Amino acid sequence: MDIFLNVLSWICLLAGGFLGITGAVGLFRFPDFFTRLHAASVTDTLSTFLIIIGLMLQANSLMMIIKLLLVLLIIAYTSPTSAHSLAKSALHSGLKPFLKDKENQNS
Amino acid sequence: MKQLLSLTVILAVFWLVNSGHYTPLLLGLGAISIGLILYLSRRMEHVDGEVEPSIVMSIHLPFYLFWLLVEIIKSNLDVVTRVWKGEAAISPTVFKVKASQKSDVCRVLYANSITMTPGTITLDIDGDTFEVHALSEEGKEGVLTGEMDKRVSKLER
Amino acid sequence: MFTIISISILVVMIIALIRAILGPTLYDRILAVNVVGTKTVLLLSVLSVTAGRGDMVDIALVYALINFISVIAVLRFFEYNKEQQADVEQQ
Amino acid sequence: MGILVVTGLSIVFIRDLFAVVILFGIYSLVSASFFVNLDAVDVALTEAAVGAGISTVLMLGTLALTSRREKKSSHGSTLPLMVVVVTGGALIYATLDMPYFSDPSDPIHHHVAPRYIQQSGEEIGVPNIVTSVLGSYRGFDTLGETVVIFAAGLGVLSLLGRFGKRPEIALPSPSMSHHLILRVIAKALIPLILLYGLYIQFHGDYGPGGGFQAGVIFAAAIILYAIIFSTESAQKVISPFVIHLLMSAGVLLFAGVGVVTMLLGGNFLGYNVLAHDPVHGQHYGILLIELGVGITVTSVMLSIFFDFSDRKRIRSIEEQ
Repeated sequence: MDIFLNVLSWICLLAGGFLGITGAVGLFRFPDFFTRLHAASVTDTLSTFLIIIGLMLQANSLMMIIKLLLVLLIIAYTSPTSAHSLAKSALHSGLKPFLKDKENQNS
Repeated sequence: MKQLLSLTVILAVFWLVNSGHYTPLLLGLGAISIGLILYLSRRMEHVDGEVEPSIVMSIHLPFYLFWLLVEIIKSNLDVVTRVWKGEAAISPTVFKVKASQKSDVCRVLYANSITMTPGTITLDIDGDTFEVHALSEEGKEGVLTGEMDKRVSKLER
Repeated sequence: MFTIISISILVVMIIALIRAILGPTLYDRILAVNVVGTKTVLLLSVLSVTAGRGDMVDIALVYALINFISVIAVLRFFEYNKEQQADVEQQ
Repeated sequence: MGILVVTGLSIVFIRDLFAVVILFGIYSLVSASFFVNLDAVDVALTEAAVGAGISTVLMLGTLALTSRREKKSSHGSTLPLMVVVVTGGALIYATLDMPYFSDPSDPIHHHVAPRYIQQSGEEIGVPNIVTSVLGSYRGFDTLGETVVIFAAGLGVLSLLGRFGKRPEIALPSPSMSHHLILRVIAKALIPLILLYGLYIQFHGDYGPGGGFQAGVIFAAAIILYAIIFSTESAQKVISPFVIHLLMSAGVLLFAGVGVVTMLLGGNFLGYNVLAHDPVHGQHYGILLIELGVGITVTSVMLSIFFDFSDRKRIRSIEEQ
């Protein structure tokens, strides 16, 4: 049972770490602010969830599990909000989203 | 009144969960703190004149959150493949979508759910029209089917 | 095991930091800082689990909250200044 | 460490002050993780709350009053560089005299530290050693720090504030209240942040925390409110008068505890006399002075923030 939990948490942690790096690569490679926002939301959502769940499986006391859960909830609660407000004020400041050429012709 | 009660319960749970020390002294201090915060938030409501339930209370909520989690995982994998494929795999679009929710809270929940699933981001809210930025055509189709919209609206009942 | 995770988080932070320094727009910088903030929260959680001390998670919690507040504050400041610049241009 | 250095260097080289402020945020975040690594949890918490949160907000406030671009300095940079190099060299030279890192024979481990570490459990009865050192053994120092914060608040007040005088034509300060998502989310979050601040305040005995950090977090919650629903609404919730009152009340509470202990026949800030059991006395004493610190820090932070934003409004009126 113990080994099972350990393996599960390792899988979670590794997957989370991989997703985090992917998000960061996206943050680096994507062409404009709005697309980078999508990449950042990868690191903010699933990567964070997986890492914290992996940590919860490793935690040694109930207290710590609850607190990690709180961290998870707060991140899940605030990160879409800050992403949205970033996008909104970027849009209002006149930053134009980068669109594919064919899209520009259609619209 | 109902809202005050629910706020009190949430604050009390938050304190008890965080504290971990259940001596009379600290419990008393906790009660005083909760009282102070209730007083402050009452004053805030007086000032901004905004009294609305800040939490959605519905038995459907856990089911919705679970469904949302599955969606988040799916769209995460989608965006991850697009990141590694590079610029060729993305075709960013902006489009508008109607939200069918009545209350502000549910609209916010819907907008944040859109933002939370990677690949789509709510740019702006104007009444019941959301402006959404999507990383790809598939993401756009996903929002336009309106499944998430329906599920959030179900929470209002 | 935890070392691998810490290193991968650090790698993310470094890439985000490069993004923050490069810019090009202010919003990119704020976004990068936001990512660094979330990653710091994770790093702190990893450290506290490694040390086995529940009270250290408190710091991570404080970060999560403060990170949100400072992003909002920065955004508001910027919108505010923009309005003022617009005023000056009108005059 | 590498990240710290890179961030520090880029702060020096980037001329856009706004970006600099943002990078400072990263800097303090990273240094806080560094502190956690060194097991200095309380310091990390302070760095988290003060460095990443409040100082960003206050620097932005300053930026709002001045301009965004760094001015090209008119005089040459050779002399300052020399001074910095000499000072840095002197500091590095001084560290050579210091004992090796974690050398058990260095003086710091033989002076008062062993007593703090070994006996604070019995003498103070508080698990968190940092708190007992701060609150009890070094009570005078902490009182001094609180007074410094108080003085800083007064200084900003006299520079920027206008005691009691409000601008006659109140230009509405901008708010984000049209921002639906922020409004709803923040509304639910603010009470939790407030409670969290108080939790940190009262659990300073057990975990990392105490008055300084708690005050900052508490103030941050109210500043968040002010950011989202204009500064005036925040001032209606807690009037500036009350804040100025609390500012002094905190310091008075701290000093008052000292005076009371003296009246009860003990030393100034010797809490043993506060209760029959000296350990309980210590406990109550620390709790009270931490409360004093918390109140002062909260109100000073708020007062500085409000002063900045009032000042800004007054200036916009004058410009028109």
